[in-house]
Amino acid sequence: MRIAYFAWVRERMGIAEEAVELPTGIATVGDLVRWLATRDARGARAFAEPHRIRAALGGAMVGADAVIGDAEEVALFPPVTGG
Amino acid sequence: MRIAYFAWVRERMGIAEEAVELPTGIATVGDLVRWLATRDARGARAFAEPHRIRAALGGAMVGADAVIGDAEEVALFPPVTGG
Amino acid sequence: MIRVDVRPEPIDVAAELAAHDAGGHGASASFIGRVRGDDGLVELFLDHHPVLTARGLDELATQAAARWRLGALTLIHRVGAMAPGDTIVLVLASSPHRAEALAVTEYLIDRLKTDVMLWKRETFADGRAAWVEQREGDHARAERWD
Amino acid sequence: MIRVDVRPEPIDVAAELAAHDAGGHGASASFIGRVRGDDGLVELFLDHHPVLTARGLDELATQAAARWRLGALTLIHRVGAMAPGDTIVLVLASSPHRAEALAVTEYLIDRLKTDVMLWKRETFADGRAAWVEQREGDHARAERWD
Repeated sequence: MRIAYFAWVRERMGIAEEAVELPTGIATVGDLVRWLATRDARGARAFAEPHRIRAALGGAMVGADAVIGDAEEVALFPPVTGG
Repeated sequence: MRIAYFAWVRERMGIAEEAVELPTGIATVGDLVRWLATRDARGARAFAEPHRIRAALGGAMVGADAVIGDAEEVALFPPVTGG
Repeated sequence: MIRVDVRPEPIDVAAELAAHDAGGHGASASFIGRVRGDDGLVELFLDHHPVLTARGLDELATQAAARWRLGALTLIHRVGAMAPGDTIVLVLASSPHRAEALAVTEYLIDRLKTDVMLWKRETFADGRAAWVEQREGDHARAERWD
Repeated sequence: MIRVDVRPEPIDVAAELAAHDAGGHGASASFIGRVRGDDGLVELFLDHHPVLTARGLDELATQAAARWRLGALTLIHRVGAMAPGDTIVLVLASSPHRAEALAVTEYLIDRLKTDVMLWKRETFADGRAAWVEQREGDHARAERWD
């Protein structure tokens, strides 16, 4: 699975995207965010405030309880700041 | 004094404007319209329905009771039909 | 920069836009009204009283400038004989913020329909020609602003 | 004709207007949003998710076309790095009648602010750079349409 980062989430992660193997027990987008926050220092920086994180699965906006399943991409980013 | 005609008032009068000497007793715009309606055939055609006539004195919209006084121009025309 | 014009010559929208934009503005809204060739219309003729049209447009521009923060305003109305597709009226309004630019454009186009002294004559392909009668709808829209 | 585009290249307003106008429409309204150089801003960077932006703009255009009688619609959003004065967004909406052209333009520009997935980063002359926080006002405006 691929995780894509945008805006300050990308800056704090230091990368635009990465391929990951989800550990056992990581089922939802919320699980993924909590896992990333504890994985390393940059994750701790990017995901310290989970309420400020939004997500898209396969190009559609989803909530923290969305099941990742066999999605090709999870996108993680801040609330949008408009056009 | 000069009378300027616009839109179908001008078409029915057959002229864009004319210089006139106001007869004694013609004091207001309403008087002028009633006088023009009886002056000749084209005036009768143009001013048969006085409620459909609007007027401007010296470049400002006025009502039928406006006194012509020493205005240089009285403009007579239908209600506007917009931009 | 406020620019107001009434004229029989065609309106060059791109040139007006370029001139209007020269200052650079946060938000620009525009409205372009064109002659519609409905029902076989071949000519639209707009008669006007030069003093009254000029005064009407100037007053509208002044009111808009008093009511909203305007970076620039362009208000051009064509008169005389026009063919389907010709631009009759162009409103360009710029402001630091989008809400003002949109509001002033809507205000001006509504007001133009009622406050500016113009008379329309329509000529059709079959030779019929008629002066347009006043429409109540225009007054209802304009009164929303009072 | 509906044209929707998201791209890092500059927006040529005059060229887009000419292409949009090719059909000839009774009424055209537009909105141009530009980068403002307030407070010493030297660069505005718009980050975006290509799939989400394309989908967002397409959905907006589809909603507008379902809601109003549209002769043509042009909806172009720039992304990436921009300088003060650059055009960020262009909305051109045409309809046989003026009320529709104005309403759809206002609808789209309000919606663009909230429905299209974009993130803004501002860089200032003194070197400060910051991602813009979400503004409540945009949501209030967009909700008027629900």
